[in-house]
Amino acid sequence: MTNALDPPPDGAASILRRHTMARVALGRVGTAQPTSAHLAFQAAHAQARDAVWAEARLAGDITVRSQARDRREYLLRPDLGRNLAHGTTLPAAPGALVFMVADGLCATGVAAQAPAVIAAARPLFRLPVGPVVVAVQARVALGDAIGAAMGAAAVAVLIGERPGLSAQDSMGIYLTWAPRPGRTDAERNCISNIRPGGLSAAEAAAKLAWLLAAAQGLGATGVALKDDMPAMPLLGAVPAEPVERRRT
Amino acid sequence: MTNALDPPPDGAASILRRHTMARVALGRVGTAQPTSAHLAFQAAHAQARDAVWAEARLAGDITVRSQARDRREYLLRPDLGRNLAHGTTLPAAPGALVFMVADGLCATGVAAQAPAVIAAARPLFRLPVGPVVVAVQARVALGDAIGAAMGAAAVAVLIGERPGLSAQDSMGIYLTWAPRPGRTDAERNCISNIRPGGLSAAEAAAKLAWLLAAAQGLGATGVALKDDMPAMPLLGAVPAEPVERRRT
Amino acid sequence: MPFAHALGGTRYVFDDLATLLARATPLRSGDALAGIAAETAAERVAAQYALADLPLKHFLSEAVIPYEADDVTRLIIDGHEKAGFARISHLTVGGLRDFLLAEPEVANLGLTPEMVAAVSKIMRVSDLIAVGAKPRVVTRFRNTLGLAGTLSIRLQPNHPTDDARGVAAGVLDGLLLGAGDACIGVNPATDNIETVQRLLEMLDMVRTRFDIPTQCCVLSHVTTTMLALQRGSPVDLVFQSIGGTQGVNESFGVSLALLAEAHDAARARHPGANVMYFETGQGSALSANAHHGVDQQTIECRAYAVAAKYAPLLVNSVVGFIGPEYLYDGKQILRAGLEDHMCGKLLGLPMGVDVCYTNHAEADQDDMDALLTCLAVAGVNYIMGVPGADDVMLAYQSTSFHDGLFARAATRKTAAPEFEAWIARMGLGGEAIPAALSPALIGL
Amino acid sequence: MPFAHALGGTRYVFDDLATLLARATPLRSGDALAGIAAETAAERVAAQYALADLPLKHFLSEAVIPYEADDVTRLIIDGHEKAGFARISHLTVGGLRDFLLAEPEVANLGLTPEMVAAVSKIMRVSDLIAVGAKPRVVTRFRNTLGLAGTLSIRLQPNHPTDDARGVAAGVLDGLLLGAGDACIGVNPATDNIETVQRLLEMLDMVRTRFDIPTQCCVLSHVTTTMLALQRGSPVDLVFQSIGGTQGVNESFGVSLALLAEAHDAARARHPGANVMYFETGQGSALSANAHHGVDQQTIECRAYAVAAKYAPLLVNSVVGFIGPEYLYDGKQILRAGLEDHMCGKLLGLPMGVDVCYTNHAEADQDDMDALLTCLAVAGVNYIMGVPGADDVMLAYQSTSFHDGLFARAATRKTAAPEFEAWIARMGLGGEAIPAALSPALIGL
Ligand code: B12
Ligand code: B12
Repeated sequence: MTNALDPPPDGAASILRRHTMARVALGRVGTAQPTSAHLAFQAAHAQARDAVWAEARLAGDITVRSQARDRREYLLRPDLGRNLAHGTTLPAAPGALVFMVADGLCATGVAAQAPAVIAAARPLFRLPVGPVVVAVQARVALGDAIGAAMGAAAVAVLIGERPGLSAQDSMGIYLTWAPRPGRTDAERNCISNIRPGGLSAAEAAAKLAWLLAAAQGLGATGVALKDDMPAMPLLGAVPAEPVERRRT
Repeated sequence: MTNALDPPPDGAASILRRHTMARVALGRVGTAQPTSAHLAFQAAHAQARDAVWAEARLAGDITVRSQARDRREYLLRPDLGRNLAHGTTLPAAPGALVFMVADGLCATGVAAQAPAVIAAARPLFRLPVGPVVVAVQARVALGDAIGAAMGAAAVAVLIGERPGLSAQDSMGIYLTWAPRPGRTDAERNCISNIRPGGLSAAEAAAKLAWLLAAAQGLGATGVALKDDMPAMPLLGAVPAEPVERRRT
Repeated sequence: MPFAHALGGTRYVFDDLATLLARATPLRSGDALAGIAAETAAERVAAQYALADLPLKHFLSEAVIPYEADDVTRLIIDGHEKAGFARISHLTVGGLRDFLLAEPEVANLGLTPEMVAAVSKIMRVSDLIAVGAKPRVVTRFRNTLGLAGTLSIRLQPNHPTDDARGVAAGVLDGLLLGAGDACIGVNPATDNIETVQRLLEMLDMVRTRFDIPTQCCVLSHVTTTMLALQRGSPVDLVFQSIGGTQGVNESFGVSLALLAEAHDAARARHPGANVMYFETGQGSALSANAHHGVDQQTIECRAYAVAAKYAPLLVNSVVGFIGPEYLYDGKQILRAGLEDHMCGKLLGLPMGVDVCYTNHAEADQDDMDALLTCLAVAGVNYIMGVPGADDVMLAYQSTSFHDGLFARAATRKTAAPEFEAWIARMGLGGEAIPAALSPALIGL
Repeated sequence: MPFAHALGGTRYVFDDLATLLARATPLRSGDALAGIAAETAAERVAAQYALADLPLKHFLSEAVIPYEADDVTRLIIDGHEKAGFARISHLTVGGLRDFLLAEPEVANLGLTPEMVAAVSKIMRVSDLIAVGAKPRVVTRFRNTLGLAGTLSIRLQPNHPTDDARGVAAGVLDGLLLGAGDACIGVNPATDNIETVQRLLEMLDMVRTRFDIPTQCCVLSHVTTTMLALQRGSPVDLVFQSIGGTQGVNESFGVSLALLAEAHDAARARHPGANVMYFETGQGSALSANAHHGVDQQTIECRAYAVAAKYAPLLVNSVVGFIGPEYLYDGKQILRAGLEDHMCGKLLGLPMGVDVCYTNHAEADQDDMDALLTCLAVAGVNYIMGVPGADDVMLAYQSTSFHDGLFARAATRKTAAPEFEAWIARMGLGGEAIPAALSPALIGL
């Protein structure tokens, strides 16, 4: 028995596995999952739990911390994760787009995805790009404080999404126009599931550039700003070519 | 609404309450207990939880400690509660009955019951009585180590029984003839539920004296030694007079 | 108005109704985070005593969030059903608990969310199950949900890039395992309108090709769904996350007027049907800093009052979805799930529960199995069905299709009758895929 | 023989079967206390993989406690049912899990306790429920216990001084709430023979005056019960606590020969009936330092092999009774209770569970309600019934008579048929005490 899922029970069902990394075509024993699927799940859970606590070095120009002192406090006190540690000073970047690169719920995911996204996005912006601020023990809303302190036009928070069983390296981007403490989530836009098997760095960068340009036009992000960009090729609807995805 | 139980729903049911402190004749709402009974239970649970952690000063001639360093360790490491702290020295009391007075799972219970039992029991013994050893963070089997170290003929462990919802002051006595580490519980006799509403100090003392005398005759305690003492008056069977018990 | 109760020699005083409710709440991390939880077990029990003594009428005179400051409060007070309330208006909260447990018929009592929250706080898990099982809330779209003896499943076939074939593969997998009668509902990874439209079309295609008596949903933001509707997409259900205060709804980018507008638009397309799907969950208001010092479970009940306004087909609490800062472990998730179910049912909602946890919470499959079993016994309207319990896009663990089969078998329940008939018609249940459900029919 | 599995780049090696079983066990404090638990979640999963791969036949060649050293091992090996085992002898532990979940009929498989323990370790709570519900173990004395659709209750009317009227009051209270079909069983506070005899007489008097189709028991040490029997007391059931190693049984003052002798004596008095009542519980062997480095759940299963030898009427695990050093909190108690139930059933026992906790454990009524609900769904033969759930003598919380009513109602079960007929005959269920059950009839 390996740690991977068993091959699906019959040829017809195996068709399903071709199209998704989701745990489809597991077979069944009575009403339950077969032992192989059950153990694969248990193994993935043990790994995902570890990913929450994993540390990773994030690359950027400046590093700041939230008021959450450690991982445990971070998990139980999101309020502290939204405030800058007392005495933090930041350079001004008036009118710029500031990248905040944050551990969030999965530092390894951001470490893996952020550099490529930033590199791919830079050339696409009309706005000047400020310094890349690394934020430790950070929640999304910490970007409001950072953006405001730097006088940024917008802040793009690149943050670790919570690790799942099948992906422990996923990043989300939250874009906020005219960031300042007190902004609600209704005033941001989100790009999610950036990772191998999800949105590629190039796609994420293109989407971010599209949203930023639209925000600049509208003078706002959030529910008012609708993502009316043409659907990207990889988001192929029926009857596009089947997309093979390997289980990570 | 008071913290006590509601009066029972009708006269007939109230007869039940007269005979026992158990939570009888609570009435019912659907399949559940009425709110009054439910809240009384919750309140008692909050109190019983505290009783596990309560400390109390125990009276005796010598005080020793087990290897469990604090309450939490005591609860999770019964093995440590059965061993004497390293470097403990004890006086010899060869051929004597040694009392070990121990916090067990409820220090307040022992503090309340032990002195009266010891006082009532002393005059009833044929054996010499050694010093009273107070033992902190102790399990029953710690008495084996103490008895052996002192060369005692027998050890009577007076120990706090775990606190229940209705009694948080109960003590048990475990009597072991020829105590030495390695004795099993099959080689002891037990007297339990010593407290107001349970066995009185006088009854407990009489029972202890009876068992000790029988043990001396048999040269053993435990399953081999049957408590064939005539049943005590207060353990009245039908048709004795009804015994009123107040809820503590 | 302050409330007080003495216990074990200490007199505990609670300054106002919100404080009393918070202190009486069984321990959960979110209330501790908000700084409003009881500090000791004794204080909690004292608050429960004081709360049990409180006449229900008091709730009509003291709002936990001021009428002027919050449109959810206004919705609650202005919409209070005085007729039903007459039956119980003489009771205290403790008396209400006794009434709910003793009476077979507990629907339409004119209870406010705060009354329901209050009574749940002095209930045990077994009470939550017993009372939760009493009200039957039946809703209809292409099938009938919530009938006695049924347990429905929302098929949740999410995919990290919204790949239509990937989603379709998840749909077929779920159908083969009997899931999908509550709805086939995809959370889109993106908020892109064209993607949402393509997903809507694909789901409609699958539904019609297989002739499934169910309804579909893409769970995008209500404004995105309305745009898709305007652009002609086949929208069945309109989805939205909602909360129990004006502030949290604003942070979600919605208002009561917007929800009414969406309801009207969908209803115009599907006359007579229940067309809304709402999700809620303890903690969201606190997360949005819009909780006004009110405990998270009371606010959750207020969200149900919002939902009830729009005759939803489906409402579910995503109970363990957000994380340990609101519900710390399996124990807290289990109790909250059963509270949410019972409270929603008492407020007339077709309650489902997303039996779930995240990897940063102290919980595992065993905890979920226990909650699922309790909910099935409590007669929950529906649960989620996710391939292998692992949502590869939302990154959390919910109930698998297998779990749905388990829950139905263990409590002798079936899918919605129309869907159950469809299962029989399709010949589902064997090893091989029935020809009528061949992947080729939907382009796989 | 060492076992191994690689996971996440690490190769985990387990020296022998006992180690493998211990490392594969879901976390519980007792195994940590014994120093044999897995150190990380990953190590635990690796052990589960290695265990799943192990052929069942291996269990017949490697004993967790040597044959020479332990009479329970000898009982297991010598009594192994080869005929039943033939059906599954080709399977691994993982294959056995699949088999048990897939097959409707899982009785008489010739499983050893260690095989049953092993398979339970790779099961989730929902598996434990689904498989636990399959075997029906029916036993008989004055009524029939364990039939499908029934849930029986041991009436447990303990009193701190064994006061006969106090006990009788508890008995009547329980009868009025439908409890007592499993048996009316009193734990005596004392081991005094005369007291035990008086209690036996009183219970027999109550049973005959009210004409109750049930059996009585005073749960004194087996040697005390046998003495009472010799002295002419009306002994129905012989009770004894037992464990899964020779050493723990010795520490309880019993041997297999003594149990056989007791069984014969009681059987002579009640020909054809199941006359034994056993209690077990994870942790007792470790507490007696008689666990041989074997995990507590495997030893618990070995205790079931002991019980099975004497055709008991009732067996129950006192799952949360001992304390947090063996099962730390509600979560551990819940899982252990469901393991014990399923494992006992697979070994052919009429399993009940004492759904309970002590005040030094991290548990409360909510945890018990969840366990009770799961057990009722799993078809547990019986549970305890204690006035108000509070045992005033044993100082712990078990299920109340009300909990029994809840569990029966929630899962649509009845008492044993003979007892159910008696309930109807007596006119139980209303507010007032029926005349036929007047306290005066039993001297109250
Ligand atoms: C948890 C969560 C929620 C929680 C947030 C509460 C909380 N305290 O965490 C709840 C259940 C309330 C929620 C609600 C919604 N969510 Co949400 N949510 C997530 C989830 C699963 C994890 C977020 C995370 O881990 N963030 C990282 C941590 C470290 O940061 P944080 O500061 O703690 O989290 C903040 C943000 O995540 C933010 N947030 C959560 N959801 C959304 C959605 C949008 C559009 C924005 C701007 C912000 C936002 O809320 C948190 C608190 O401020 C993601 C999916 C994923 N895998 O990441 C979806 C996700 C971000 N949510 C999504 C959506 C659509 C919504 C809703 C708009 C749904 C609806 N129709 O109402 C609502 C409303 C959002 C809003 N405006 O507030 C989508 C966004 C799609 C997109 N590309 O725009 C995602 C990607 C999931 C999905 N595909 O359905 N959500
Ligand atoms: C927990 C408990 C058990 C557990 C013990 C395992 C453990 N690790 O704790 C289990 C379930 C295994 C058990 C078994 C039995 N018990 Co017991 N048990 C208790 C209980 C509820 C609490 C004990 C306690 O808190 N002790 C205090 C703590 C601080 O000390 P400890 O060192 O941790 O505990 C040790 C002793 O309690 C000892 N022990 C437990 N029961 C008994 C019984 C006897 C006769 C002796 C000598 C020792 C003993 O075992 C523990 C570990 O060494 C008491 C009732 C009560 N309210 O106290 C009954 C109680 C002591 N047990 C009792 C009985 C009868 C038994 C059995 C003989 C039943 C039977 N027929 O087999 C068996 C075998 C006992 C033995 N020889 O080992 C009776 C004793 C009556 C009497 N006056 O003699 C009591 C009073 C309950 C009752 N009335 O039924 N028991």
